[in-house]
Amino acid sequence: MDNILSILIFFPAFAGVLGFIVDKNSARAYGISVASIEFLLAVWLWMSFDGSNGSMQFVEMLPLVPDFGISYYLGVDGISLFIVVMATLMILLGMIGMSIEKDIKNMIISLLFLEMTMVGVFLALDAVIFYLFWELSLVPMLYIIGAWGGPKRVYASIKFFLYTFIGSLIMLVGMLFLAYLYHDVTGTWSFAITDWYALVLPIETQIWLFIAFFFGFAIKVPMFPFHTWLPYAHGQAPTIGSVILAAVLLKMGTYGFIRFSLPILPDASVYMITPVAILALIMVVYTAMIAYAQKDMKQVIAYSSVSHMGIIMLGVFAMNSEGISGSIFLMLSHGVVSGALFMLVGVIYDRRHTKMMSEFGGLASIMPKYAVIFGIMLMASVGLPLTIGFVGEFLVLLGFYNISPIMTIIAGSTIILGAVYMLSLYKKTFFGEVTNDENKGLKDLNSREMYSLVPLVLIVVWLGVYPKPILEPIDNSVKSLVSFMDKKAQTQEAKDIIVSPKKEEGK
Amino acid sequence: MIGLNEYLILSGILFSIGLVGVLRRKNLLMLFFATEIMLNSANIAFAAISGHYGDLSGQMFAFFIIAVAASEVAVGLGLLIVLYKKQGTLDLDNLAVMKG
Amino acid sequence: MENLLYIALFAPLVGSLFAALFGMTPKNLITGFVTSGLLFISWLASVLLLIHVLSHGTVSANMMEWIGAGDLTIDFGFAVDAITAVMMVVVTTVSTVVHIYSIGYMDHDKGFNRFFSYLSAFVFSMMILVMSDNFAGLFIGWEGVGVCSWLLIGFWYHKADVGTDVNPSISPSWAANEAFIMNRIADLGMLVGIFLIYWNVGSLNYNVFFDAIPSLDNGLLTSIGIALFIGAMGKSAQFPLHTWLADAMEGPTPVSALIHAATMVTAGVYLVIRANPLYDAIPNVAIFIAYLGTFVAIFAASMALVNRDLKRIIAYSTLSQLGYMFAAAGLGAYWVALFHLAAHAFFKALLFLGAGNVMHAMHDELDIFKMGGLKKVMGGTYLYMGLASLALAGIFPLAGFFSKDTILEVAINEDTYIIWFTLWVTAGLTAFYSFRQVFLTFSGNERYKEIGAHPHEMPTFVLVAMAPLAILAVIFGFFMEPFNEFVTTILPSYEMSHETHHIAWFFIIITTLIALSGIFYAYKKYASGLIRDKELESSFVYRLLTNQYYIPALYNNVIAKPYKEISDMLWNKVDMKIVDTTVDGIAHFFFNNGDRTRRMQSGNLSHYLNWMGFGAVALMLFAVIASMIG
Amino acid sequence: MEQIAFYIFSVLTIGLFLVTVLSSNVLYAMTSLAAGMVIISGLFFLVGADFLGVVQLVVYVGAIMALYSFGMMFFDATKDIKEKNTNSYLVFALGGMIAVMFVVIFSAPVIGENIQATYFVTGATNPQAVGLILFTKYLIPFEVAAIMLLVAMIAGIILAGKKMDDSLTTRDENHEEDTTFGLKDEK
Repeated sequence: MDNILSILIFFPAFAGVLGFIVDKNSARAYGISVASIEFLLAVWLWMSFDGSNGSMQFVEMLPLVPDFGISYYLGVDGISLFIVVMATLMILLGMIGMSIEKDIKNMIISLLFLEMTMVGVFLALDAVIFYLFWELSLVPMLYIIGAWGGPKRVYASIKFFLYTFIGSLIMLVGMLFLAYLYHDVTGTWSFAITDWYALVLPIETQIWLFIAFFFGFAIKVPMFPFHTWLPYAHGQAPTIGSVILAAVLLKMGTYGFIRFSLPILPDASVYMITPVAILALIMVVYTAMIAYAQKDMKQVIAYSSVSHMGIIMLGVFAMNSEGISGSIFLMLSHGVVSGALFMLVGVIYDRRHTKMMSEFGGLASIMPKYAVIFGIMLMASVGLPLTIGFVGEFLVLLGFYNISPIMTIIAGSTIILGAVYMLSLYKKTFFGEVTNDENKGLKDLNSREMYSLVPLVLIVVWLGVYPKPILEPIDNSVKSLVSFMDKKAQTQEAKDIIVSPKKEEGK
Repeated sequence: MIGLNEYLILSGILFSIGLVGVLRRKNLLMLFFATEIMLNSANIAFAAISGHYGDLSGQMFAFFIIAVAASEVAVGLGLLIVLYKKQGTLDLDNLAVMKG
Repeated sequence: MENLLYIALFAPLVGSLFAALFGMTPKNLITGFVTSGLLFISWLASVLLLIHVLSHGTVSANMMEWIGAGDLTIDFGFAVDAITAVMMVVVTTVSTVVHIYSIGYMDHDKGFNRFFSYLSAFVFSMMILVMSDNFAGLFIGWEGVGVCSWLLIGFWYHKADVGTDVNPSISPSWAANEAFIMNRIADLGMLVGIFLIYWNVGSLNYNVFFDAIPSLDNGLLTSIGIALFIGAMGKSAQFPLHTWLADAMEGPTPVSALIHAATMVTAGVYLVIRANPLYDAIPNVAIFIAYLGTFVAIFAASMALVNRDLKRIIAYSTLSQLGYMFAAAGLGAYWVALFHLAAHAFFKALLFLGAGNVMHAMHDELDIFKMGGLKKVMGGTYLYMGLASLALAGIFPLAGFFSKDTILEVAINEDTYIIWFTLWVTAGLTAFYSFRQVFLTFSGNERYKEIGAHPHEMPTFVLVAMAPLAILAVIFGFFMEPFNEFVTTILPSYEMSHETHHIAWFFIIITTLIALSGIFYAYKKYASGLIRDKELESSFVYRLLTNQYYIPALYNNVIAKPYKEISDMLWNKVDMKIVDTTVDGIAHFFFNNGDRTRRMQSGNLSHYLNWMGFGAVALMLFAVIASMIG
Repeated sequence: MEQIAFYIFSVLTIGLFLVTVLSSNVLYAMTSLAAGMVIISGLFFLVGADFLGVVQLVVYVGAIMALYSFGMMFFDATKDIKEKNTNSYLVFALGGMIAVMFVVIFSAPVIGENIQATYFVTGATNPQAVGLILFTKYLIPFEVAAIMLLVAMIAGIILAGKKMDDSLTTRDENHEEDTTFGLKDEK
């Protein structure tokens, strides 16, 4: 299986094309089996991945346009590996839990194409390939929101598409300029990210490039003030769309920062810590407050996503391996937890066709299993120790404390504000008397929903208690990344701030 | 002695006359005439430059322009005839079917 | 010995998971028995560990690595030393009793199995909290008990919200959320402390940190001390984060006995005791802790004076006793604080369980003005509550006498007369409100008949189950000397000066006197029945105290409501009106421009030609200018 | 001598073309255009492009103008063309500006004298030289031009010859779809 990465990327797309000839009634089964095979492939990749090696593995390289150094260049390291595994898992579970009946075949095919693009983004090591998958991922998502969404779906999907598209165009300019600079310096063209790593640029150029990349990534994350597409997209998207959007698509942004901005532009990244951190803090606190003001359950979770993404951003810019490892782990945990929360909201939406909290109350008495799973996910979301949410949040805050104690304390308010909006959501929905007669006859989770949610609960607990199998490979890759940045940084300021781990230096 | 500049100025004047025709006339046939004027003005410039430098490439271009003009007239007139049969007029103001 | 440690730790977890299996099925007595049995095993293991530690010193175990990133390594490491052993025995003793008691108390509740699951999960978290050998493990337990307390306070989640005039805690779920959020505020402080320790010491292990203290900067130590103490303040409900504790009484009474009296709320005290090398190094913070504790002692006692809610009175007294513990710890007498913690756990749990009996008998009526004369029907409970109240008031020879008296002695010894005087007055107040409650409940005219209640005593096995606590409340004080010797193997010993020894008898007498006079006053006023004094009840001070100094109202008006309003404003005004409208505005700008320029597409070819002319002019101008500049 | 010829020719062409552009009678316009073409060929002779001048005469005056005259048989050429002219100042201004700019652009490299002759032919008369270059360097464009002319011829025949008998303006509304070429009026 030398070409495991290519198989991982193109298998779902291939299966998606074949999906056109599958009968409508068996489309769901087909989709689930394809997604399971894909997930197993991803797990196989994980199993054969050498966790103690921090560099790229399973590298594939096939020159496409040699004159301009564009090649089909794939590779995986600890940073991308688990995001890929999580993406395939969330697609699988999302499909299992999906309740859509309308045009199910199209939905399955879109999801499989989406899976290709997502896996492609995280495995690409060539900027052109990366950009290709990055943009392609918008198309299936546009279709999913636009075709199966709520009443304002067209507005939401167009906004999502145009907004993120504009950002990535600016990023493209940055990439082309970077390739041009590479050509200027070395005399050859290359779009390989690993080649770009070796490029040492003057700080002013770095800052301009950083800003160009920043727009592309920040809109995707989405950072304040570029976040307004997200509530609309989540509000209108079908459950599966929200799950994938929150679990995987948002991670592309933060992943981009780690893959591009940090190692290519270490000095500029250090230089920009304060402005980025301020935006991230605004994200954390401001959206947490907005989440508290929401009346729609799904919007609460959508805004809470933004708030958590703020913490991830802080971790990325902690410039030490505790913070960056933590933020990658938090990406995974946020993917699992927010995905699960969106599925849970989908469950109640399927039953009542409303997501307004005022319509509910006392659900814990009627739907105990639902309440329990929701409760566990809620606790993971507020970062309770021994759940998956704590590990990442703790590491991120710990890491960022080294940059700025004051900012960390402000960011730490997420554990308070997060508790405020999540608990008030839980109280309004699950506690109290059952006042609405329509709720009295609601059925608890059925087996299909249990199959999709219970694995997530197990993951939440397992990785909360024993995160090592995942954290260690991540950390090894991050350590080599941080040491690399430390070596590459030119300004003394950057060298001071980037803390390369002592264990790595000893080697 | 007439220098190159005089020819170029003449060419420019003729071109602008053609252009004024193109911009001003509403009758399609007249537009064709104006286009011919513009093509010819270009030909003058080409020929003049060619003569000035003793390089025949300019004349070659002029030949091709003439060829293009000839084919343009052939096709264009055919179209005009069809259009006239259909609309009964060649006035541009009556042909506003491309309104966006 | 490691196995014993793991048994003590994981037995409650096993019990909790077992009960959770039955969580959604109707009541099944087996969950009660299995969890109680497993807790008994845990208790047994704790006692054996205590004996082992007594002779062999600290037992430690490292289960596995939990988090490793960068240079940070956090293990699931456990260490049982003298402090931990004491805490473990206290926790398991009280929780075993509470479990058995709950089998009777929760008899008719639909959530019987669920209750035991939560309760055992709480014990597990508490065990992690006390057994961990590092701050991260402590934090696991710290948050774990917070969640269990959230679950248990909100146990009767189906009750709807009511106004504060009907029920000051609004509803169980409201109280649960309040408790959780208040605790989280404090946890942030604790996290900051942990970060500071990591970045300056490089490890979160207690021993590594304590060894590094001499080499650390004093300012840094002060910040660490303050940050950790903020964490302790939340969990131990110290002012200004105290309001949640009284509201937490919405939970079932066994929960109040276990969590909100005996164990969880003492976690803060445990933390200060555990971090004694730190607080020894920063006397300024330590003395602040002592003063704050003293303030809370009298502050809470004053609120207990006028309250009519049986459980809230006990909750305030818990708060007040926690203040005593902090005062002792802050003054450097860590072992005294630990001793008071243990003694308090026993008699306060007993008091709460007694209150539970009364509540059960009165069909969840908690207003002591509507009780009275219950001693005829509930002799056993009367005895227990009387004993516990005597212990609380600090009457010889009960446990409270020894611990409280030593704290007062410490205050004298440290020459902090303000602390001594305040605590002395508080002792009198404590005696008064405890017996006010006892007499109003058990003596005098039988006012319960007016509300048509038919009180009855609890089943005998419940009363028997409470006996160990009663016995401990009586005899625990006599173990003070061995206790001192045992815990000072870890804690710094605290010796009274010679002078203090000389005059100690005098202070013992005046402390006992004020306690006795408090009891006597309560007897005179309430033993024969309730005579309501309208004038007193409408006075300003009385209203101030019944409204908890208006602090909950203040929090509601100054923090909760503005927070909600600002959130709404941010959403409706800022996010929707400013941020989103800007984005949409950019889109509209392009759209409108496109819409306007669309009119260029008139379909008239000659117009197009004109535009083409314009374009040509513009382009050529551009070319000419560019070539001139370039 | 050359100067006199140039100025006469220039004035004549400008005048004739102005007539073409400004006249409202198609016949006048066409006649003056044809005359202008003839005089332009004179200009070609002046610059020494003899062969081009001849081609100009043959193609433009002989072929194209003949084509126009035949084409005009289909239209009603006798009546004056009525045109609404709006804003003709703008038109003249635009035309003038473009003319100025063309002159500037064309003459800039000449003035800068940075043009180099690449196909410099000496020792041959103009038609010979033209032939030499046209059939060596420009052979392929020449052939392409030939094909283009062929295609144009076929296109012209088909377009003009299609259903020569019936007038499309009087056709039935029902059959409109077949022949509208998408040029449908908004109704």
